[in-house]
Amino acid sequence: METVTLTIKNQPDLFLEADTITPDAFAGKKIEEIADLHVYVGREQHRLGDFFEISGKAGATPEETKIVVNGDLSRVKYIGMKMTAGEVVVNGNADMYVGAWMQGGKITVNGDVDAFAGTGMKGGELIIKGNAGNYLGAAYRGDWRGMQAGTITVTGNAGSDIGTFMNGGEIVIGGDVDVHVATHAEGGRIIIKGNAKSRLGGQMVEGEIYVLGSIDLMMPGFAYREDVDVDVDGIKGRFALYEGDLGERHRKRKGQTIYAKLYQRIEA
Amino acid sequence: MAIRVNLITGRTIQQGVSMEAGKEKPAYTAACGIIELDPADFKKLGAFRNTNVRVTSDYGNVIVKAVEATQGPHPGVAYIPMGPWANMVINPNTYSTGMPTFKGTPVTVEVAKNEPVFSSLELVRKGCRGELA
Amino acid sequence: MAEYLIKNGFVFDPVLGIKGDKADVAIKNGKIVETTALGSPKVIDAAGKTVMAGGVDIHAHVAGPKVNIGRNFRPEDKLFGYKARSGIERMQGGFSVPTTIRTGYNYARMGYTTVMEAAMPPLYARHTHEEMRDTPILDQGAYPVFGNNWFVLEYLKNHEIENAAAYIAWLLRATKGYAVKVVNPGGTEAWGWGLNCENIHDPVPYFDITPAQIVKGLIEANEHLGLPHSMHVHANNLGNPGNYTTTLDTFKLSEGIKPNSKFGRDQVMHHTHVQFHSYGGDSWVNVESKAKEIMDYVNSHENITIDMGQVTLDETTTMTADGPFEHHLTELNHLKWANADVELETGSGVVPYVYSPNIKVCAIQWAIGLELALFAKDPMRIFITTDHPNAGPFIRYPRVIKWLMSTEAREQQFDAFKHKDKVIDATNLAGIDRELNLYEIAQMTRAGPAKALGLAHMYGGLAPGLEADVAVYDFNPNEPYAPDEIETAFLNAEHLFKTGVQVVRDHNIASNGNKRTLWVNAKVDENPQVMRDVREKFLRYYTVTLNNYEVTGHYLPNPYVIEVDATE
Amino acid sequence: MTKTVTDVICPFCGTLCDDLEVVVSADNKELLEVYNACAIGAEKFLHSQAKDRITRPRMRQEDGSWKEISYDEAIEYTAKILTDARKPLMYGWSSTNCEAQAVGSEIGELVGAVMDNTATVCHGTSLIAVQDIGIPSCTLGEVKNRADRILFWGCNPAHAHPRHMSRYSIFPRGFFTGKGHKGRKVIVIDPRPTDTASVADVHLQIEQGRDYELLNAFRVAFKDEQLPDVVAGIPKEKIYEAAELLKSGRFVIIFFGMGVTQSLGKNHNIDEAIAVTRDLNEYTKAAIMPMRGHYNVTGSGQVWGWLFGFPYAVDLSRGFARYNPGETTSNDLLRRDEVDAVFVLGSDPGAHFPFSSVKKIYNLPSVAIDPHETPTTEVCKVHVPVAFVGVEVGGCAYRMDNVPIETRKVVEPPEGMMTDEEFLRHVLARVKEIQGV
Repeated sequence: METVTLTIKNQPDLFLEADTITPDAFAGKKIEEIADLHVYVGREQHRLGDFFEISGKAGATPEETKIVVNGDLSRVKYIGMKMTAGEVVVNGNADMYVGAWMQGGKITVNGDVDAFAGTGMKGGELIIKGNAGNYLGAAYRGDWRGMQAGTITVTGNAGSDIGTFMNGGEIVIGGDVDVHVATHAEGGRIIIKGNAKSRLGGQMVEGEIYVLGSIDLMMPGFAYREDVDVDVDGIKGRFALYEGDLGERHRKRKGQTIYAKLYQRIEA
Repeated sequence: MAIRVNLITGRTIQQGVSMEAGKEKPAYTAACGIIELDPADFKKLGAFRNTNVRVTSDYGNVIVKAVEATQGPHPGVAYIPMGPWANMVINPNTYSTGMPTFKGTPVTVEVAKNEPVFSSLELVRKGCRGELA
Repeated sequence: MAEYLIKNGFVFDPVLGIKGDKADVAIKNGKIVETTALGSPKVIDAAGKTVMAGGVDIHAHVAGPKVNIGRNFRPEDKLFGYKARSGIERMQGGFSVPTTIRTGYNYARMGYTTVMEAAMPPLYARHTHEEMRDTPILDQGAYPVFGNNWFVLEYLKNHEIENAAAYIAWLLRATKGYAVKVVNPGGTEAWGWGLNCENIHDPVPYFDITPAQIVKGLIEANEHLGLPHSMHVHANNLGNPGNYTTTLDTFKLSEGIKPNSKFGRDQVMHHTHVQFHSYGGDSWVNVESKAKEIMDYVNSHENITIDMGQVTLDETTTMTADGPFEHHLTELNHLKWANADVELETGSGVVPYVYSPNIKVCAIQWAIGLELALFAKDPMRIFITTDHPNAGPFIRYPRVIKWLMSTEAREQQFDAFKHKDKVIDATNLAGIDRELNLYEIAQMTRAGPAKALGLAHMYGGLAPGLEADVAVYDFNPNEPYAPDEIETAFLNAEHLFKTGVQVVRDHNIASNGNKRTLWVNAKVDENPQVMRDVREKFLRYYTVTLNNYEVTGHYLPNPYVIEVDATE
Repeated sequence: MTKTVTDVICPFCGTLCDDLEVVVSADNKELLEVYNACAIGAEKFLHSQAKDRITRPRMRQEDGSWKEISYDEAIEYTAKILTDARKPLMYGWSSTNCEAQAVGSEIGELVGAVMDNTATVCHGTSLIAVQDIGIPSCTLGEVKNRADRILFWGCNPAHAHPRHMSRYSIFPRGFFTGKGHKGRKVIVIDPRPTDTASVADVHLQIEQGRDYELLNAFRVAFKDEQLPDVVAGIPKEKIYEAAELLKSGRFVIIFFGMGVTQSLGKNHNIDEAIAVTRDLNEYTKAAIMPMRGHYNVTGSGQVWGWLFGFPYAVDLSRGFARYNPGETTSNDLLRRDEVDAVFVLGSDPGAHFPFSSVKKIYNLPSVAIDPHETPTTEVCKVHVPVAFVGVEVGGCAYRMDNVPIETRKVVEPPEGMMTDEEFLRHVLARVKEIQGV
């Protein structure tokens, strides 16, 4: 695998839209060609090279291309958007839409990301070592096809609205989450190692939520069923199982109604 | 004395009428530079009706006149009609929806008898110039 | 205005009866003229290319409240597909429900010049006209809906044809409408209570009238007025297995009625998107094609025209004044559902839908639509539509043309179906080897719909005196071609003239044209009773005043009024 | 001599009453009296006659004072800040007509603006919800003629839409509702016993900010599933009772307002309320409608809908339209310093945005087009007074149920005063000149 290193040298005075920072856009290109890729500040078009020092070498294909982005990227949007393969490492905080609509490959952010990371994700791996903003792994507005597959791992906390319209894949949050988790979800799994506030599983059809810490307020549509032993993805212990959303439609399998499941840890 | 209440904002007919009559006019201040408190909360605050109070949240503070709730009882809930006074203290967090959290901001209310209630134009002007306490 | 001479193209024109012969088309002052009438024209070399009149779409949902609901509630329909503004082109977005700007440009790119909005709720006529005003290039008109209108229900209950006609004339004028549209007659009024009318004899709650009476009465009122277009119906029971009997029952309501129109049409009923109305079986498990039975009837009854409503196997947005149907659909696919009932007049619903080639029913629907056109004996009476965007977006017309012209293309599609064998069993299409030719395509997309609309004196052909709406396609019918080349050519007209203005040049939008809005001004004898009823209903039941109802001039900056005199 | 203009449309709220009568002087220069309007609407008409009205554009000077400038100078300033900016915000568009909105849209396209309207602090979250789940709705006449169950959730029409209850919802007698109020059951859900609640059959005084939970509880109750003893401060018995009351109606209408769109959960509250409406359609007929505020905020969403495909928060900066509330919405843009100029027309963000956002406007090149002197004009660099739409100029507006109505001109604007549309057409022409297109 070849590596291209970008180091931000000029901060945009508004925000930089850099959806070209992907292995797909870099693969097979010379450094000069990569520097010529388009980025935008408002309605102005610029070169990637106007904002970044670029060094190293791109692979022939996205699979063989790794991108390392250094510096304060908290005003840079769309890093890794729609990428299909290869690797992106962000050493710093990044703005919105990291890994949005990504289909494959791996993104590691050694810092925080703002909202809409992993929007409409179809595959691949998104690792955030800091905190994530709102709408992590959620669907784009209006789309009933949210996260389909892949994994998102956040070491710190996440904001509100994670996993909206989730259909598959997994989101693991190391810390706490804000309100509204897995709204309208029809599949997938969300693991919250810290505490949750309220509105977990609202309008949820299918899928699983695990909460290891506290929940401020349970949805009225989630009913306690029983205590169960859980051993999933390294999460072990005794959990209280709730099913819901009782107000929502659910399909039946062999005469049994299939509900979404919410597990809250009682003891490790 | 200070009390903690949950602040909501919204329309009132006086707010609407005075807004249309001119936001630079005293009637607008009279309609919107107020906080409606439940009688029980007045008691806790230990203040008379029509006393100026300072309302403080995590996001700012503002001087308004405390009046008795017109659509109550609602103990623990306070109401400032929508407008620049309320917007000094409401929670601007949009939760990435575009919408500030105009309703449901925890605030402290304390008596500030001798502080003036500014007109809407004064309030934003002073605020923008950093001339407010 | 510039003069043009389009030279040496292979011309397909049902009006002149030219079937692919080399001919020249002359344009002057916005009209087709004899070549001898030209002075020093700009010459367009069309050698080796196909030349036709501008396309005419008799039924599409392109402007108005429910179309805009479809746009606004589907941001995901615009994701990544937006076209940036450049040159004279403004920005264009949306796939299944394009913005008005894209609507105009994309029809023009396909060589279409006239597009009728198929369902205008009268109370929202102003909105519909605002959208048409902002749709560049195209000549347009809109059909107000009448089939659930309280005035109509009350007049036709007692068979008061003259009163119904006077009301129709009044409403066409108030809304600047073009024709009498009927959607799920009675059923949408029933939907006001969450109910429906499932066949033509199912009474409408409270109003004591049946769909059959509504349809027949409106045909009679339409012919009483002698409007350019016939009554245009979407029958009851759309989209349900076994519904073909309802469709045949509806067809039969036109029996014995002759057209009374000076506008040259032969039909008294146009039935739209018949694909959705040609299902046998009694459930989604055994649903099957009844296109043969439907077309046997159509072929033998000259006073009926139909359009296809061809399923294109795309993700799209369904929208119809058939409110109960959309509710039924959202119950099936669980996708977002908008509903918009309109006081005293109509309703509508909007639901996204994914026609997947992996789903048997979708594939059967696809086959049925094509069968209708391929069973047609008279291509002047069956028209290509997708009921845009219900069965698919209009931008797929070239693909529909490909399927109709090529068994190879149809076989390719059959092979792509997950349940190919079951689809073949439930339909006739695999056994049909007919391939339509370009002359028949011109009948189904130009001359036929123009005639059915009563606009044969303006559109649909290349005879001198007609509007200079001319399309040139980069397609040589005399050379061997792959099926996809048909689609490519018809998707990207090389040149298009609209009323004599070149709006597409070398495949690019060259002008925003001189768009017109057509409406019908039918003069009737004074009818004090109807005017009293109108005043009464506005006073008591409407929520706008009568004086704020009529659509006034500036919503139609370039109107084209068709005058009809129905006075005694 | 005076004359009376009838069928006048009120340009205050989304109720868009169209039955006002206005008495004007014979020369059309003075507006004398207004009949049939609510107190707010009447004030709106009468304020146009204020003697101290500002009639010429003005520019803020270094020392904080205003200097009168010509319309030409105002047009030049506006065109310049829009073309100089790389991402201007063009906000407001709700108290103006659709004709002006269309011209503004063309300017926005040319300069790569973010177009946002007052839905952003009003029913924007409702629009998000509609995009997620749809909306079964109807016109207000359907309510008047059919509805026998009226639910007001987080809205207070007695104060915000004063004639709504008499024209459309609680009191009118319609075709199937000949008994008027007597034939209807009214439910109000609000954390305060509002003046609207005082005319209701049932008032559930919900714990503020727990609407999502209570709406969810209604859905659970419809399905006869078990509820916790108390939800959002309401005992479950009351919830089951209210759910039954709704199910037993022939035609249920739910109206909702800022109480749900601006409280915790926002779009989710509306989403769940729409789900409640969907559910009710399993049992009876039900519809739901947002109580839109400004008289033509709905219209700007319609105009942008057909031009761009999105109802608000439309980012045109890249030459094509993008939309994502949370990013392309005014308060997020201002908070994050994403825009470098602010243009305001037909709204007063200075009064109605959080102060932290107002301060951002103050620090940017900015222009406010507004007939009034407002907190927004107070923080903007240039203030352009214009004629009142619906009073001094007509044009199309959309009611809260999306019904378009053409507003009327009843009096002449002050001598020499431009309308929104005229001013915008001049700016458009100047922008084209500057850009050489």
